[in-house]
Amino acid sequence: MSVEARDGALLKVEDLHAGYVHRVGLARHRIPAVAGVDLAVPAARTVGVVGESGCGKTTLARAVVGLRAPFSGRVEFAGRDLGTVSRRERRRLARELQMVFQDPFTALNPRMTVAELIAEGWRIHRGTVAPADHAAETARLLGLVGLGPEHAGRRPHELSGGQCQRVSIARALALGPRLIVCDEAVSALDVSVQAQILNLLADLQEELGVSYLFISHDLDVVRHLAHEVVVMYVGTVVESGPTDEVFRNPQHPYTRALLSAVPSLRDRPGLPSREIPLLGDVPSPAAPPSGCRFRTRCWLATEHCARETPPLVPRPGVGHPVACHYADGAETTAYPAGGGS
Amino acid sequence: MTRFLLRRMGQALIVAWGAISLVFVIVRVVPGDPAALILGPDASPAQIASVRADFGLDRPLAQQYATHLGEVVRGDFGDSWRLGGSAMANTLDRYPATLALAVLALVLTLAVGFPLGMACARRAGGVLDTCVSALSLVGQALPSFWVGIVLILLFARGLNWLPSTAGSGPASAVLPAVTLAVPFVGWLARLVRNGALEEGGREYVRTARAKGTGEGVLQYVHVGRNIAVPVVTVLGLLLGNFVANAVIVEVVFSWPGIGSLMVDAITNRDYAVVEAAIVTITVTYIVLNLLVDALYFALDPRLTPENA
Amino acid sequence: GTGSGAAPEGALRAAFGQPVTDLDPYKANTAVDEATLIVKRLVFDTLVRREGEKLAPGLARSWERTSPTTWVFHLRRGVQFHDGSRLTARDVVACLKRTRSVESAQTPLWEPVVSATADDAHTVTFTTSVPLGALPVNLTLLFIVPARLVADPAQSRSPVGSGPFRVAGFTPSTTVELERNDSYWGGRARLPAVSLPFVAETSSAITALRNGDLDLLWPIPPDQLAEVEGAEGVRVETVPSWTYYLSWFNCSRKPFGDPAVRRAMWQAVDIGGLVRELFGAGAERMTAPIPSTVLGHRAQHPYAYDPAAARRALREAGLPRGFRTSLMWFDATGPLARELAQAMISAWSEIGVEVEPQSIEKAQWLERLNTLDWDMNLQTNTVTTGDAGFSVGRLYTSKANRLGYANPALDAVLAKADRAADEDERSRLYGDACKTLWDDAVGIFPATLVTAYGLRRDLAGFTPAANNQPELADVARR
Amino acid sequence: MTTAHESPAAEVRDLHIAFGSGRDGTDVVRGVSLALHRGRVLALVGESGSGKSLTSLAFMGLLPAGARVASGSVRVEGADTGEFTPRQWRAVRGTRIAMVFQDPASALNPAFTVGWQIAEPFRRRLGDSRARAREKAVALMETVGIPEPERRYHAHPHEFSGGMRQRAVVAMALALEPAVLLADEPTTALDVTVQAQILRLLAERQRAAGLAMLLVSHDLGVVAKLAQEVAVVYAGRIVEQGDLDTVYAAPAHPYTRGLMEAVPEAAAGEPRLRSIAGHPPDPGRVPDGCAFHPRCAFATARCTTERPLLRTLADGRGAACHHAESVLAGTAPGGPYGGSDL
Amino acid sequence: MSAPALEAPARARRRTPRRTWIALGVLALFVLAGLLGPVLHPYDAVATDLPSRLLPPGSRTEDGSLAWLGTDQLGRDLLANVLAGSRVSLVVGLATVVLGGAAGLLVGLVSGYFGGWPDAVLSRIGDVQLAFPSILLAILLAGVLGPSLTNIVITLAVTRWVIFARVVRASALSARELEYVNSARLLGAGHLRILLRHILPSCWQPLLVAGTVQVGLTMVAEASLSFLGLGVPVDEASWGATVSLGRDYLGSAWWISTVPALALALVVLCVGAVGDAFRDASDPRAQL
Ligand SMILES: Nc1ncnc2c1ncn2[C@@H]1O[C@H](COP(=O)(O)OP(=O)(O)OP(=O)(O)O)[C@@H](O)[C@H]1O
Ligand SMILES: Nc1ncnc2c1ncn2[C@@H]1O[C@H](COP(=O)(O)OP(=O)(O)OP(=O)(O)O)[C@@H](O)[C@H]1O
Ligand SMILES: [Mg+2]
Ligand SMILES: [Mg+2]
Repeated sequence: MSVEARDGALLKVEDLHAGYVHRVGLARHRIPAVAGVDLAVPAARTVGVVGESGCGKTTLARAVVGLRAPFSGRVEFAGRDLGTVSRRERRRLARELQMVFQDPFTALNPRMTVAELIAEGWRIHRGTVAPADHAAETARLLGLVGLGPEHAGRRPHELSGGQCQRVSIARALALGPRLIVCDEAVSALDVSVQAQILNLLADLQEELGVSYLFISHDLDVVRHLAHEVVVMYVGTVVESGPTDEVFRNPQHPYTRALLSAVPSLRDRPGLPSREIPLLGDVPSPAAPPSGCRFRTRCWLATEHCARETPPLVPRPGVGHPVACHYADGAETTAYPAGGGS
Repeated sequence: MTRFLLRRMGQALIVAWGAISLVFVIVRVVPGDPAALILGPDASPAQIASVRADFGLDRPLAQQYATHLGEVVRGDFGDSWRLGGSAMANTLDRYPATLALAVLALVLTLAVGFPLGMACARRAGGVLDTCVSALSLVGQALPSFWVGIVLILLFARGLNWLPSTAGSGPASAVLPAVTLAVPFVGWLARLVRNGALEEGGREYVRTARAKGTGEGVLQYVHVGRNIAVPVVTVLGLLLGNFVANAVIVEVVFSWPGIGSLMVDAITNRDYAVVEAAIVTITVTYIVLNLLVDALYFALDPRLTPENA
Repeated sequence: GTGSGAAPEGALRAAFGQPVTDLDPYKANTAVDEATLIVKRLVFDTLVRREGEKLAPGLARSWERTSPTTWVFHLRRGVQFHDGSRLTARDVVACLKRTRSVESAQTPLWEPVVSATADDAHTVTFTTSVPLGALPVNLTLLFIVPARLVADPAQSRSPVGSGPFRVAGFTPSTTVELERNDSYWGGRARLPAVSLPFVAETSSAITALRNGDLDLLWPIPPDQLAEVEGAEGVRVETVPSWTYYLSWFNCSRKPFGDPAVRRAMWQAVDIGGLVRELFGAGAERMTAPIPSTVLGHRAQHPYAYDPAAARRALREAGLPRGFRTSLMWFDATGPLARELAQAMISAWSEIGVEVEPQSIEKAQWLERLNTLDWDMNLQTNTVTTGDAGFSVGRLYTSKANRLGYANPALDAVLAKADRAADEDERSRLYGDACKTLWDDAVGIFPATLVTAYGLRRDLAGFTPAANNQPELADVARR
Repeated sequence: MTTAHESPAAEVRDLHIAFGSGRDGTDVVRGVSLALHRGRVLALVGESGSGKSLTSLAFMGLLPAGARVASGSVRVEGADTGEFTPRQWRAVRGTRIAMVFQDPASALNPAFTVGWQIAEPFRRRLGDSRARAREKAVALMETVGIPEPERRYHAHPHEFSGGMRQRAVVAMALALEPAVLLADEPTTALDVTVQAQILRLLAERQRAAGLAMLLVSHDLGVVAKLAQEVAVVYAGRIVEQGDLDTVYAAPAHPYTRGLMEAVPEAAAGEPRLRSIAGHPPDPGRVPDGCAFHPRCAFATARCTTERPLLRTLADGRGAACHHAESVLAGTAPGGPYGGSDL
Repeated sequence: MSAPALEAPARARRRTPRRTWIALGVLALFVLAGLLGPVLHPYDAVATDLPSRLLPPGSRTEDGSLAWLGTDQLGRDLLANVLAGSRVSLVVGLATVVLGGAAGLLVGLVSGYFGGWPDAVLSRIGDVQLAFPSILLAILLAGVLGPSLTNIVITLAVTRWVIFARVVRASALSARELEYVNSARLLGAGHLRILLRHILPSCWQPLLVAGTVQVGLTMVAEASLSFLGLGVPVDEASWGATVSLGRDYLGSAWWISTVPALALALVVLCVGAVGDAFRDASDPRAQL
């Protein structure tokens, strides 16, 4: 990604370290679940974050929206450093930076009606929408996310998962955000409903110009929705770039293995497998390997990888940044599903 | 784990200190003067003053407190004016009786409550289950002194099976232990039942069933082992509770334990004994809690000091 | 150890209404505890003993009053303490010194005794500052132990005395185990051992008696007598006691400064009916401020139950609408104390006097009693020595100021009675005092308790005692 | 449809499963018939709540409390289990038919070592000695690809990674060499890379032992990796069943078609995903006629009243749709699917 | 965009079981008795009728009236006593729970929501309180405060608040981590709003369950205080006091102590049944 592009970005994350603290006696013990992540989300674009379970996706999302204070690093939103802005300013920025959570049921207070849920932001930020207009505005938002005004009086348990997720989106939209962080926003849904929500997100982007930081472990989904993709492994970014490019020509061995493992409609029991098998287990973020974090499972790893951490930079012959010493731009494995195109 | 336990011990020390200070303050705020009790109604103010001075009760409270803390650290609570001898020695004399009663009551509670709870879980909503849940409430609803006296009237006076007072050998512990256990048998049964039902719905039970494991093994081995942690927790607390709240049962059955000692000491403003006894009980409770904490690690392999 | 189950075969198991907390003969707080005194009387000897109404020689063979303020006591020879040492006059002297140096409820009794000297190994001379007719009576309270042990703390748990029993085991407030002292100077006791458990709950105590776990239960509350009477193997007996209820007025507080009001309060209560209905055979109506069996008692004319007259009297005293006041007591003071208080309060409300019942803890009760911080006070009192001096002489002097009552004329009579050596004269003077107190109505004196106690039928030789301290040394099994 | 000469290793016929009792009972599975044949894998596909898990549990006689087989039969190796006593059921489980569950984290008893749990069937069912059972368990752990089985024998489940746990669960299921293996979403809780490993393991064991296998999944890609035959359920009924290649190549039921189109992979290169409008019905309120008709672009008046039966089409597959032929031909009335081709 | 047309099903409402209704009915009767008892069957703690002492149930008293439940040791009608007692006992039970519950709620919320040092301090205070034998604390406090209804309520509340605080703290602690709380936080909601709107509502139910359990236990604890001589003042009647003062008569006049004891048990049973109904909504957690 070029420096200019980053400068214009709506959200900029620089060298972010975040994680959990364990207290043992008086000692505090840091577990960095996110260790030095850089990314940028331009206006009206979608950046996808993919990676396996435990690689720090959720931690990253929460650090970005401010639910979890980062250990270090910078989160800059709309030109302001979220770590240093005043409390009031931070609250004001809250209107522009929203999140949609994974589980559509737990993210909505079961005791509130849909109308109350949507209007909550307006009650907190007085002056955004006049109380008299709440009903009309709520109805408009419900329409926007494909629900009817009859849903306004219901409570979450009277809605299906997909409908709840629509309410969550409407709630996030209520304050007119410029960026919505979606942490596994469609993972809990069935494919058919998932498709509805993904379409909805795409439509909203088109109409309202919102940006998404879209976190998912489902590569197909990210591939479909995101303009750019960031691949994480144990708290670090191993590869990032325009979605098409990364999926068509993955350069990091981990990305390649990951893509190769995705089940496809074209697989058949008898057919030879094109998957790159990975050995061993994912290391713990509390005790990551030295150097390149993937080296313990990498078939290309050398001494060098153990000693030196590969920086996330564009490599010769590769159009996008890859954190691998041996990325050379050679097309080794094509992503099967889209490979034909 | 050692570090975890050390931290717990640190907390325990704070708690013990709090309890010591609390009892010190309260005992001195309660109206009633030990000197007057010692001397009876005929005492002159001068006599009372001199006795107060003997006990150091005439000094400023802060100074008394400082001295007291110093003594407590040495395990010395001063002498009992009423019983003679060191208050702590008096307390420790009585301690085994209370502990024996508490342990017996605990064994009773467990021996009856656990299988009962398992049986209830097997047929949740059945007749037994309904009866046990009603009886567990009734057991807690009846004042223990009433239960104790009724048991005496039934089993000692009516049937003459068991002695009504302490001092007739081990048999005399039965009625007090039963009285102590009555409110908790049903309660434990309910706890075990709920635990077993909750665990029974877990996937590992279904997995075990899918292996063809028998229901008995399932309940007592697979589920039993998993509800051991909550059960052990409450048993630890229960033992502490039995030690601390044996007061009434001890009075009813003239049981020579720490509870009756303490009531006697409170009514007679025997400060040293009150303090020694309460601290003993408190320390028992704290130690039991620590033991339970330590047992957790033995019982639940998932627990690490971090998530305990 | 608890001593549980330690009682040997044939031992007497007897329960008394109070716990025994300490056996040190000079311990201040137990000086007037009846249960403790019962045990102490089995373990220790006194110079003089009480046998029924009379005084009898104990460790002293004989005594004489050589001057109004001098008494000479001749000790028995060959008396051996439980530790094998022999009794000498030095021991008696040491014991007296010790008891004088300890602040206790008995202190006033010993104040006039200036000195005791050992004239020889078996003769002791007591010198008093003023003539003290009650010295022999008082000496029934002085326990004799070896001189070297008078201040030994071990005495409180395993004391050494010279009595018919020695202490085999003792858990304070729980149980005392005694075993026979085979070398007792007065002859071997008939029982091999005595076990005295404390049983707090009436129901368990009665159950134990009925089941034979207890041989003797003293006392049985009046309302529970029915549970014992007719039970197999149990005999119930009664004995008039020196314990009585009194309900004092605080004469230093309004409106009780006015004797007319006090009398009106008395008239408002149907004492006769109340005692009969509440206590049945468990008490007798009093006719003087002390029980009728006490030396110095003189019967007075009872106040008749007359609420109308009481109301009239209040009106005349300027209290036409009655008044509000309070009555304090602690429940354990005696049987049915709470019921007695409530019945009286109920009667007073009939004449417009609203009395707040204050059932409080003993410790608070004592504190308030001592500081005269009360309106009315209900309690029992025992004339431990059976001599009016012990209660009338002690309680009602202006100096004692126990109830805000000061009467110089009464003071003079009491002082005179205290000094009188002649029993008849003392009796007459205390009789006068009784009249003054009764007529002045310093308090209501409702009832003398009759102690009921239960025995297993196979018990023989038990002698009850009016002062709640029955002698157990002569008890035997049939 | 599969033509099986031998009798199926396990089958359900016209299975109805109801919650509650009597008249207010709700049928959540309504007439499912499936036959599992040795050496073959049948996939059961459908959305959440469509009754997949209940169907698979019915094979084991392990329906949750409150659920019961309302009608129909369950046969294991020819024996009708309707008459089974609890003891007979226990005898069958593990030895004839075994199951792998969705979440390996909760399928293992956290209080016992993994080895103990794998060895348990040997000890309790075969009466093996402790040492013998252990030996067998270690060997089995080796077979399912748990490295260092000797050491791992003493580890507790929480010390295992997700993939290792699922391997242990597979080992437990295979311990007594059953003829039938049921796998209920065996990889849903796992990461893609781990999922690939487990699928490979299952395929390998299935082939090696000639198992009859039922694979329950909502992921069409996973199904494609393992199964030869697929059955699609909607609201408790099978709406389409047949050879996997046939069905995937051209679904005959609008629902199957909708499902396949909703997969993002299928929409590669297209700006929008195709979705099925609405959401599945609640078991208590299944619409009359074809349960799918409110969401169906092909629906006609007939669909609202007459329930389509599962009928065999020309290519041998079964489909429960009045308009199956039009769906296959792609000649549908207007609506979201109008004119679309696959 | 596709519009979902289908009605989403409302979750079937759980039917209140019959025994909950029965329990509520019995409780209502007791409350009514407590309210109307003084009117219908007046009880005067001060009035004694010695000639009619200790009459068994169904006897005629001196003045010819029928004593349905017999008379006590002062000749007072036991029915009147039990009716009057129901008021005092219920008031003590409820007031204690309300007072202790309010204190516990406040402490629990602060401690659970904010965590950190306020939690540490409050938790240690709670530990001290729990480690301290509660009956003895009650004895001491009752001694300090003196006998009065208010003081008994205070005493009992002091020994109970920790239980409520723990319950609330646990709920607040878990509610704090709930996704919808995070969601409100993201909207910019302040602490107060989050506490009142999002955390508090999820604390009510466990608090209510704990409360119902404690109402019964408190009434029993009041009886224990009476047993130790620290119960309600003499001029009030409470079940606990009557049970305690009548215990010496269990061998001869069993009704004095037994009737109020059974009334107590019945109420606790009913309260427990109602509590179970509250509890059914979520995970049961029995308490000591
Ligand atoms: N509360 C916590 N305390 C300690 N460690 C945590 C906590 N939450 C998560 N972690 C650890 O932090 C790491 C990153 O977790 P995170 O939830 O960010 O991963 P993720 O990529 O979102 O995974 P998933 O796909 O499973 O949601 C993991 O190793 C996890 O074990
Ligand atoms: N214990 C239960 N009580 C009541 N209804 C239940 C219960 N368990 C399942 N159901 C209902 O039965 C239906 C089928 O459930 P089942 O678990 O078989 O679905 P599934 O297809 O496996 O779904 P998923 O993909 O979510 O696992 C669902 O509609 C569900 O609501
Ligand atoms: Mg996550
Ligand atoms: Mg399922």
